[in-house]
Amino acid sequence: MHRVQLEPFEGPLDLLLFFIRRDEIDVHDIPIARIADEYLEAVRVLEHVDLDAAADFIYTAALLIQIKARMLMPRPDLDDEGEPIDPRAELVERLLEYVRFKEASGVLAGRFEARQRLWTRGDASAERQRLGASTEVTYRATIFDLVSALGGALERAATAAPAQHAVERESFAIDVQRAWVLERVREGGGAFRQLVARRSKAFVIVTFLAVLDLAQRQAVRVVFGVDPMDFAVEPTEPVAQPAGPSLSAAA
Amino acid sequence: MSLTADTFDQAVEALVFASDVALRAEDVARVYGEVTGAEVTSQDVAEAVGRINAAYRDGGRAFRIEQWAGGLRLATVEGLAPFVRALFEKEDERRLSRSLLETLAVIAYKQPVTKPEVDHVRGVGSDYALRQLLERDFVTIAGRGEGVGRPLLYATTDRFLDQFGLDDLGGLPSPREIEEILADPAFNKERARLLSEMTAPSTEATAPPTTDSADVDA
Amino acid sequence: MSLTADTFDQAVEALVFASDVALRAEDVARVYGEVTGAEVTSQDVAEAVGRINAAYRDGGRAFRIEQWAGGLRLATVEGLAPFVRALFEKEDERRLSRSLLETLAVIAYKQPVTKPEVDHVRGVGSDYALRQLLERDFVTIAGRGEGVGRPLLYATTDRFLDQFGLDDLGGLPSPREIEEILADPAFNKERARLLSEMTAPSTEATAPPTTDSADVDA
Repeated sequence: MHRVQLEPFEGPLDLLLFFIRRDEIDVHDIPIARIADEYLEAVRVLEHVDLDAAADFIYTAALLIQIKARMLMPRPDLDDEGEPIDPRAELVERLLEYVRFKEASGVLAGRFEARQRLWTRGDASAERQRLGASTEVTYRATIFDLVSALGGALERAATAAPAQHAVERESFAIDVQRAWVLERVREGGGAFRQLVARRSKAFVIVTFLAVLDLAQRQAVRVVFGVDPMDFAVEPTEPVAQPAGPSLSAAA
Repeated sequence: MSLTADTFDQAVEALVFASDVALRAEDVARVYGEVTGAEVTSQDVAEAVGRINAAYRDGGRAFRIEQWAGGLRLATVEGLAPFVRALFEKEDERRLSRSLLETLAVIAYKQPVTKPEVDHVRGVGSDYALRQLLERDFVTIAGRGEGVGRPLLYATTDRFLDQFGLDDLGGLPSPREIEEILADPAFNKERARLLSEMTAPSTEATAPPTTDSADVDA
Repeated sequence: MSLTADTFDQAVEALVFASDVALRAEDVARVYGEVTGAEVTSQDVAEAVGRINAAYRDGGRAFRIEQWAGGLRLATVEGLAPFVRALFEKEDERRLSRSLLETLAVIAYKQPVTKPEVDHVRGVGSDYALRQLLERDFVTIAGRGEGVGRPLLYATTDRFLDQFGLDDLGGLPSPREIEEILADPAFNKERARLLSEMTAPSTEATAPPTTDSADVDA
């Protein structure tokens, strides 16, 4: 998702609004023919910048051209009361609604800015620690949290356990990989990516879980460096010593 | 510590101080009651907050107890922002892109609202913005609508209120009249510049680089 | 705001107040220097802290700036601990860890479901999470399944619906909506398959051999 380059305009309505304001046009009497041409030209420019994002604008361009055509028709459509329908009416209504929310977003932005100049307690959670309350990393749970958690679980399951590779998966058990990691760490450890280079996805996942497990038991040290996508696995000081009894077999 | 009126104020202060979310006056009263056995009301808490804030003001303290998202929260006073900002440097969290703000505005004023409704008002798909707002906990799923397929409804969160310094949704500013907005000459000069640069780079004089902030004050 | 001695004290107070970590006096002095251009030392900071703490004591404030191993940090005075502790005990109930949420999500969508099935979807053992969910009354035992050994079946409770603001289980986002909410380009076929497998009527427990039941991300 890279909606960066089209940024001067939040969308097709925003672009349309821009023309209207720039030319100080009465929004209730938009010179559709002229605006449609100009709009189309702007969309062509946008297409060069970002074709994907331009798609949103093309729909409105088409709408403008359609309204332009209808305005050229000799006999206008009539409404229920026999009054001629202004082909622009619906668009104008949408535009005005959009203006309201655009304005509101500006006001909200101001409030947000003002609020961001105030800072709340930074280490409030330290009180929790100091008083021996729960230190578990916790989340306030909403349905979104629930769905995100599910997404995470599925991602792990999908990459770790594709059904057709059942045999391969079995060969990478966490306890086996723990031993493998400890072996590598005794040799000096290194960047995780390096350690698992050219290995299968299943191997990488299970090894990663093994590293997490070992780090939790403080049998290895995980060090984050400059590369946010990687970390180093190193011996704990002084010498890697298996922490739990369950690890003695691996040592 | 003996239970004097002072102790009540201190307890209120300690609770608001220790909490990392806005704390409702009822909760303060309840916790105080549980610990001491004394009966106190939200009103008592509100009065204590008044006394504490007065003491902060008189003593030149760096913070006040604010009332946000229906709860009490300690926050620094405005003038000290430059110092705190310099300490943290990371500004990213404290910025919202225009598309996030626009999407948030539609949800805030129209809630509960479905995604198609938001898309319709904005004229563009809001998936990305919506996802960001959910992730930043400004917006949450609030149930399902009545229509075909019972679409999910979105609404703002307490964190939204907190981060926008609002006590409740009634505090949302009412937008100006349409005509007034349209006539405002301050509207987006910056974007006029950007468009002319895009379409005819050579003709227009180059304005100094500006940020989104022009839009923000509009 | 003019730069008086008061401002310095206020800046020190604001920085210690807003910091996420215990703040070293050198850092406070550096930040203050960066913002104002004034030269201040750790000693100046220490003196400001002394003045602030004296004002706290005289004003009967609920907290002090403490100098601990890591640096300066605001903390409530000892006598008020019972209030703060009582508050935290209440708060914890409203919170769920990631592993609990994951387990809860799988049960919510796949119910009634056996533990091996939950483990299979999550890729890790769920004993601990399941126990916690039972304890918190988000999940209950709904009978026994058909397969070998007639494993226990788990399902969500009314309290779960209540806590997540759902009228009934039909309110849960559908697989298509999840995809929309997560708006995740990495939401690949494999995950879609798992989802549809999950939301299809639950069949036989098809647990793969799991070799390690450590709840890795607990």
